Amino acid sequence: MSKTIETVDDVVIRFAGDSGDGMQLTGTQFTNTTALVGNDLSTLPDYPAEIRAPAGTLFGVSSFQLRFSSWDILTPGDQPDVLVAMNPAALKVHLKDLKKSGLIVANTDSFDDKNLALAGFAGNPLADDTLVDYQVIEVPITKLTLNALQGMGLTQKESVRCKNFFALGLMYWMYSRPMEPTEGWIKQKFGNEPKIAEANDKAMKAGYYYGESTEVFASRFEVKPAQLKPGLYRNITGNEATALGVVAAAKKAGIPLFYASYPITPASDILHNLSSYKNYGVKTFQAEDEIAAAGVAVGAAYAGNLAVTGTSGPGAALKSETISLGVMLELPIVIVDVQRGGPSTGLPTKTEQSDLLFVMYGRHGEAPAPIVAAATPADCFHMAYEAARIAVKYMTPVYLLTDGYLGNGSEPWLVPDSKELPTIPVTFRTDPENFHPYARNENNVRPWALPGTPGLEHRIGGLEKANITGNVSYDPDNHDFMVHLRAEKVAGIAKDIPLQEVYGEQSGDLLVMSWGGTYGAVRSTVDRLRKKGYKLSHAHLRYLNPFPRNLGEVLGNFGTIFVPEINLGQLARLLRSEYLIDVVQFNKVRGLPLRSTELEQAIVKTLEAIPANGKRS
Amino acid sequence: MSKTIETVDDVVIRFAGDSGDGMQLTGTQFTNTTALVGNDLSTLPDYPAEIRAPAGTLFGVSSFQLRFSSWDILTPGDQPDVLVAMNPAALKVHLKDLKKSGLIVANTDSFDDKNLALAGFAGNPLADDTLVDYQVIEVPITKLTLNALQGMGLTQKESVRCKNFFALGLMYWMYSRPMEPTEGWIKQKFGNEPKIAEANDKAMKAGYYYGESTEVFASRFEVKPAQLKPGLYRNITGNEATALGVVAAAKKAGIPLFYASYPITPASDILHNLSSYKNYGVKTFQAEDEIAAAGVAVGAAYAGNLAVTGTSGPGAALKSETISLGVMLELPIVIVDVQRGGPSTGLPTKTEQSDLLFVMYGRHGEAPAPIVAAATPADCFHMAYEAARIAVKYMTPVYLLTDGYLGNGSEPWLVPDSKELPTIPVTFRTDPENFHPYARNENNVRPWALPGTPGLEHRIGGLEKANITGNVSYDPDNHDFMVHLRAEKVAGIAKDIPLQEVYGEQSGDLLVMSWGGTYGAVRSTVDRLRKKGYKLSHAHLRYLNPFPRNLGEVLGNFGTIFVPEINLGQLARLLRSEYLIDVVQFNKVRGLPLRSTELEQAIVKTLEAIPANGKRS
Amino acid sequence: MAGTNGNGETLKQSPAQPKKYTAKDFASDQDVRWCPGCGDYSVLAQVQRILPDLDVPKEKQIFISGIGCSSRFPYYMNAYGIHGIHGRAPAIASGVKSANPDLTVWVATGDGDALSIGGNHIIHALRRNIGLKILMFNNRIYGLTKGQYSPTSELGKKTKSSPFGTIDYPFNPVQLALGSGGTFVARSMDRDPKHLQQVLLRAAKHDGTAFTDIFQNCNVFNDGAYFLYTEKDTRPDNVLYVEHGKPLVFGKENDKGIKLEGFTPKVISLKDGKHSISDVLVYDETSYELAVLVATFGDRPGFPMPIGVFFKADRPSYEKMMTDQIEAVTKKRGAGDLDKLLKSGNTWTVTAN
Amino acid sequence: MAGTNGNGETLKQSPAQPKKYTAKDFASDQDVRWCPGCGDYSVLAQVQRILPDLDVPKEKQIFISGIGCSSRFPYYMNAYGIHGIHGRAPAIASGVKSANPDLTVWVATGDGDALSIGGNHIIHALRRNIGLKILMFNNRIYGLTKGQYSPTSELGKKTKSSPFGTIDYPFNPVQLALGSGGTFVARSMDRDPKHLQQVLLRAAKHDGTAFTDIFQNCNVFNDGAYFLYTEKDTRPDNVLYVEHGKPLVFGKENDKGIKLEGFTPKVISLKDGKHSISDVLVYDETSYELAVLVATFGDRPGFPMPIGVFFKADRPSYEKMMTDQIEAVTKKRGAGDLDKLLKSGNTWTVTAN
Ligand SMILES: Cc1ncc(C[n+]2csc(CCOP(=O)(O)OP(=O)(O)O)c2C)c(N)n1
Ligand SMILES: Cc1ncc(C[n+]2csc(CCOP(=O)(O)OP(=O)(O)O)c2C)c(N)n1
Ligand code: SF4
Ligand code: SF4
Ligand SMILES: [Mg+2]
Ligand SMILES: [Mg+2]
Repeated sequence: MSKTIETVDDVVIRFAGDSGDGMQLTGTQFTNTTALVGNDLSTLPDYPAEIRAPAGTLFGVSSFQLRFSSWDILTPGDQPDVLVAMNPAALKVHLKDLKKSGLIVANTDSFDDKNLALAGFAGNPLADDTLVDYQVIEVPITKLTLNALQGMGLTQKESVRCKNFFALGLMYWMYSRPMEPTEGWIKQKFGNEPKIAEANDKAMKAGYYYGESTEVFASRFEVKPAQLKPGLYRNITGNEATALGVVAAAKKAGIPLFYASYPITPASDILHNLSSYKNYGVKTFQAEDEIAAAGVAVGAAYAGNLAVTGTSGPGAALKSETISLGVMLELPIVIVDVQRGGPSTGLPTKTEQSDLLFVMYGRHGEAPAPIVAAATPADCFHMAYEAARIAVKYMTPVYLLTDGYLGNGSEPWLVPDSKELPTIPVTFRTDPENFHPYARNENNVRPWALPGTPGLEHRIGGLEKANITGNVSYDPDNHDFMVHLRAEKVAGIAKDIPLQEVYGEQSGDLLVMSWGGTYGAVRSTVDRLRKKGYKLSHAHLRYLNPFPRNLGEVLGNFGTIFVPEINLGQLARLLRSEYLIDVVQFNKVRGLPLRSTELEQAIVKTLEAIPANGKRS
Repeated sequence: MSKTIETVDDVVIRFAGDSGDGMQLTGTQFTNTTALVGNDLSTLPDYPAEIRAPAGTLFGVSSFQLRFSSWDILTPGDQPDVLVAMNPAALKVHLKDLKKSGLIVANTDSFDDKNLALAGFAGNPLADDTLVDYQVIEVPITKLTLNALQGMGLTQKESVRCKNFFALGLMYWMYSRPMEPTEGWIKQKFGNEPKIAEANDKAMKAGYYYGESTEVFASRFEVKPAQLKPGLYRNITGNEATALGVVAAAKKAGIPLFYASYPITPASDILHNLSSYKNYGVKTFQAEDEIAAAGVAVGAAYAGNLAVTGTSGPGAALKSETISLGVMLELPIVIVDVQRGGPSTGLPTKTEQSDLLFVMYGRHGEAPAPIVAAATPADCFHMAYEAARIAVKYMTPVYLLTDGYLGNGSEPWLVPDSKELPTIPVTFRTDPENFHPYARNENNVRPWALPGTPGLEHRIGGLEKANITGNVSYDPDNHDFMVHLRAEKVAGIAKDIPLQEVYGEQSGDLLVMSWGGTYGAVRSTVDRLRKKGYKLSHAHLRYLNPFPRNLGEVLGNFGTIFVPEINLGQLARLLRSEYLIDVVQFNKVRGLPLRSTELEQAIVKTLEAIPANGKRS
Repeated sequence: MAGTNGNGETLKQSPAQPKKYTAKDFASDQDVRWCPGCGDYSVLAQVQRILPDLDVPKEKQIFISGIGCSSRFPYYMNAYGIHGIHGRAPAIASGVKSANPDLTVWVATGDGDALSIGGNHIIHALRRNIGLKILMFNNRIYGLTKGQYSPTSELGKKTKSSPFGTIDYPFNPVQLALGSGGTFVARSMDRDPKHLQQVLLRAAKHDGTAFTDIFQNCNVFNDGAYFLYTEKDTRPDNVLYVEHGKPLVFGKENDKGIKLEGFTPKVISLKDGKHSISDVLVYDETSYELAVLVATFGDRPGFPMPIGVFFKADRPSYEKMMTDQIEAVTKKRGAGDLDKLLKSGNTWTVTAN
Repeated sequence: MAGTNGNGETLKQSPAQPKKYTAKDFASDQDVRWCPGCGDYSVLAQVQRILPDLDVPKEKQIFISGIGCSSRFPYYMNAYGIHGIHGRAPAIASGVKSANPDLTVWVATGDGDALSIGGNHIIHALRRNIGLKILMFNNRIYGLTKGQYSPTSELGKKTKSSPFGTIDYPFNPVQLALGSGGTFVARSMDRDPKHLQQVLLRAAKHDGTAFTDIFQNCNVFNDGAYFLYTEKDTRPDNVLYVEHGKPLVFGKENDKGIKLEGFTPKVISLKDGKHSISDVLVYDETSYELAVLVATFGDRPGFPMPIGVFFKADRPSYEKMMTDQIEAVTKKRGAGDLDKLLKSGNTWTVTAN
């Protein structure tokens, strides 16, 4: 039985179920297949801080959202078109996000009294009028899966576990995706357990054919490939991209990569990725804590490696004292902070932008450090590369800010050829003649002199030092000089970073100014508003310290500056103190990416408040 | 032979010698006696980071500066009138500070070839024309001391050690101070070693009578008592005052004081003082590190004590993650940061104001905490008390900023009667009825409910929590709500702190705006300029977060704001971002108090640049 | 030492006990959020079962933890609690205990929380002998962060962060605790509820720091790590129950024993006719050296895994010495008077003129 | 093992040695800033004396320290060095050593730096067996911060921060190092230069972490803490020199020995006619249990303070396993190619259309 195929442009689908239901895996498979089909895409995994909370509970719900499209997209979408709900709790948690008249695919087998009670439903929403505004498709997924696998000699538990593949197959059919990529993956993944492999494969196909052969679905859809720039693409998460970025930087610099870290959500994947690149000469060191990881990085940097230490907020706080030492020693270290919800343990699996002021000011004494921030998952590659380039060129610790959304989210990445990447020249000092550890080049940068080099024996340390010689100095005027020198060195990097670009008109009434992981939400909102005829421009910052040298000028070209952030206004504060301009803040600290609709409303409100002369009072 | 006695108003005297020469002790004795005589005074001890560097070296020089006066003074003075130089190194290091035509009392016995070489003198400055601009008085202090102690059966080494008492006696004579207080102190201090007591006493008297009986000194001086407000005075250092401040707060609050700390210069004296107050019910806990100290404080706070943890910059950095927990738990903790030269180990025995932005922003996530700062050594008492009051009233960690200069420096303090101190009401929750750990009062403050209270069993933690119940909550909107709530709670403290006062006219062309330990230098400079006829006012901030609620208004009343700081402009940044006003910065980061003369010049320059209309362009 | 039947029904009533608690009284109203099948459930249950046996009212029990799956423990106890930050539970707990020695202070921590990031606080708590009951849930893995190796993971173990195997030697937590000066050092297992209850009761009653290494199964990231020791069929031959005053015998039919030849321990058969029970070493938990020796068995090929209370010494606790010192000084100097303190030191009076 | 005469004149020339160094070659141009009479001077001198005996060129020696008087050490060595931050030297040193295993990496640290704030890094370095030579200057006090108690200060000690005496039990650093899994654990004294040189040489040559507890006199804040052990007249009767393969005898005339009765050590007289040298325990530095036992002597009334190499085990070092693993993986997978890596994973090609 073949159905009509509707062509659509843009779909947001969300898989939701228990932590144990394999929703992350289902989402990832759908993503990979979708990438191969050539759609542009963006993902948003969301999982609880508990590993696997008791089945059926609200806090145990895990979800994976995926948006794919035949044109360029920038965000995983605010409101899903389709919600696959593996149990009542999943429906309960996610229903409020679903588009009005959106599609719900519900696993009816799980809507029993116990699960309904756990989810806090008074009655059965499939039976009452809770879902009148939506299209509901009821599928007894568990039963159908069991049926499909009957006679394979699997336990009931093993069979039930395959139900996510049934759901995956159903969605593959619905959106006209091929099953081959997942078939291949199953074979490889479950190579040692052929029975499980076969069962998953069967379940997927059962789902696919269920869609094809039953009357439940009115139609199926097709999303044509996106018009992406030609080239080799790879679907990549921000954490993968960060890992690749520092590997690439080390290779281009011709020095080994040394990654010292202590596991922490949502940064651990960087460690996992890098620890598998041993044959790239990558050393990974799982330290006893974040302080040790930072200390190990200091040591590795002194010994001539590209030293990187990654973490999230609580770990970044612990590294603070040691990074202050790094500033004093003037050694290159990249500190990655994959921001998450704070303060304290906060919302460890959620995203946030609340460490900007911390990385800017969170060291005792006058301890300046450059800061860069990635805009999208794939941009993590480029900004990690930049962080490394700046660190070794200027002999300084550099912070790279990403966040939970960027780290776990993914998008297609046009893979660069290593030859296209900027060079990172590194020269270790070897000549003992006239060697001084704190002599300076034209950028105020001291030489990198490695232990093991004959004739360069020298000592560095955390006490204030005389310029040039590096000897301990308690001289008041020298200290004043050095404090200023270190600040100027970092400020001077401004001449070595790109000018700030503005999207849209270069001057006007309103500039939306964002940074970090909100790029997608902000750019697409600005775009939408521009298409609707509103006049506004967008500037997205990737260099936070120092700011691009034309930033003051850029800001001066607009009557009103609108700054959306997932914090209480941290960039806003920096802009205010740096440029003495007022800004309109938009702050939603919900542990989630900004919602385009809210953002759009706030921008429109701001636009409407702008008087005719273009200047706010 | 009696000499004429000249009356003078204001004297700055600096004792300088080897770390082993007992200069700190000499200075302290002179200070105590001077206090008893009724002069106003201010002190500035300065010692090397090494415990006792080899004798005669430049880096081993230790000094103690003391200013005393018959009127109110605010600083230990920029330039000494008298320099007592126990050896060539002391002369070398301190000569550049001495007032032109100032007096040098030099211990000629130490000006031998070895010491001259160690000090880096080409010739003997007492013999050549190095000191033509000064009055030099040569005294063979060592020899005279040895002579005085002959026949007492002391070893040569023991006798030589008494030479600082000879110098002290000489200065007592010169400034007409009584010897009795020191006599008494010697008896008490060396009670177990009567021979040493006698020797020190003899040496002091020998010095005194040497002044009286020889012709070396043309005249002696007298400094009449200052016109201080009547009452009981005590000479007190900032660290002593901080210790007393928290003891007083705990007593007035009716709860025990718990001080958890890890030793660090220049904060250790707070621990030393408090550990001797055991009979005041004070518990002190020397933790294994600063992180542990902060954790112990969190625990003690939960258990209902007034929890205080003191440290300096590097330790404050280490506490950061734990204080973020304190913010989340909403527990009262006072964190004292006795600031020193940074970054990293920096200049550990020197003063600085460079942790302001750190305590403001140095925690991951949105983790607001109130900040107060002491203005003078004695003010440490009052601001420590304030910090404690705010902490328990608002259930929040509070930072108290002091610095190395305040901590070690001293001044006379009009001791308050405990009855005059503001009340600190503390009510522990005991009623189980309707108890919720995160319920709020009118100030958004949650109840303090102690373990051990029947019926209030509850759990708190670092994960985000639902308001009122305190249960873990991952709800996005609750997080947004709580982040805002915590910020508002701290901002709301503004209504509970004094309005900002302005010294001088309440509006005008120039306001000098300072904070922390620069108070004395700034106020006396402003005073001097006002006496010279310049028009300017002064506002000194003791509340840094939140700012006094009238601060914006105060700033608006002046055309130009001049902000002197011992950092690169940290208060300046806060003012700029908060009030969007430009300020003129004056930043000298020399590890030392600001110099009035430099400051005066900079202010005058700023005043002169103000155009007739009073507004800088 | 009477246990409970799991429902608290056969509670030994202690006269001073203010209320007759049952295990359920110690369960909080929060849903337990561990993975189904996790060993943490058993530890929770055993703690809740032994608490009624202590003469301590509910409001004087406090549970303090760090971060990790196991560190969720306090939420599930109807008592006071702090879910702290990673590694810092012993520090927070030390603050609570020294501020109020009257409380029974428990620390719930994981192998990563206690021995990796929290290592310093653990060894210092042990050194100070401060009254904390430290329960270390040792699953030899980082559970909450989804499967990296911990400081107790076996050398060569493949995990998320060691895809080619670890190169870190593990700690032996018992040796570390002994080396730190611990006065109560024990080990038990999630899957031996009765033994765990006994050890927990002794830990609770110890005056000073009590450290218990609890083998705990993480069925998601390190399933079966201890099955050799915990499962019925393999346990008897692979586990040695160490008990004070009892000979060190083990085996399905108590047919094996430990003999000491000079300094060298030997596993002997009690059935080979060559040895008898009188050759077997009788355990003495007051001997530090014996504790260290027996604790090496787990790392010795051919030896059973030792379980039980390895060492117990009686030394004044930190909080006792703190209280005593305050009392002694107060007795000597008199209770402090604030005004006297403020007006002490180098004072003088200025009179109006 | 030939030492030097202090001027390096009787240097044993090692064939592979690139240059014939003298002790002076290792002195930097910086003025030494310790208090006159401080025990640190001797440690510095002994290190400078033994370095010429190693086959290591000067540029491959690196000294890394934390903060404290003793941590000024690197400044005085003509070698590479980092004066780090308080407690973190082992972490920094671990970074240096694993980045470049070819370097000889020394850690100079104090009892506070190593065991208080740095405790976690010390125990983890020992556990990992990473090639650091840790010299712990143990003066049982905080020198640089002017006299607070340290984790090795005796119980009850009055210091600046404990005016009524401490209530903290001290660590026994040797037990802690053994409990952490250390593979080389030793003790020596500032005032026994020859012994110190011998121990330092052995530490330098050990493959893995070498921990040496060095009794050091702080003549300003804790003068004479070790005089019982270091001074000529009292040393023989109060110090036991522990040496592999040698009987444990001591006393002015080697007239006392240690005998083991079962598990219990006894001090015996070799002159009372009842005992002879054959009763005396012969030391075996490869025995962990023996090391633990002997290391308790310092805390046992009536027993001499043990000095020497307590324990030495040969296990692959962390850096060796790290290098080996990289080599093995590279051999198996081939040396990594950046472009291949970038283009790996889930890729697809978009063609112009
Ligand atoms: C400062 C800091 N670093 C890292 C983390 C991330 N983290 C949370 S729990 C954990 C380890 C958990 O392992 P374990 O203590 O063994 O507990 P388990 O989950 O196995 O019970 C880590 C690394 C954190 N929360 N805070
Ligand atoms: C983070 C931090 N905390 C505290 C200090 C202060 N501090 C410097 S050295 C030291 C202890 C010194 O004792 P030890 O390590 O025994 O060395 P010693 O001076 O006795 O050789 C302390 C507490 C510091 N520099 N940094
Ligand atoms: S991940 Fe492991 S330790 Fe954590 S709750 Fe699940 S089974 Fe237990
Ligand atoms: S204070 Fe003590 S340890 Fe420090 S240099 Fe002086 S004598 Fe040595
Ligand atoms: Mg674990
Ligand atoms: Mg020390």
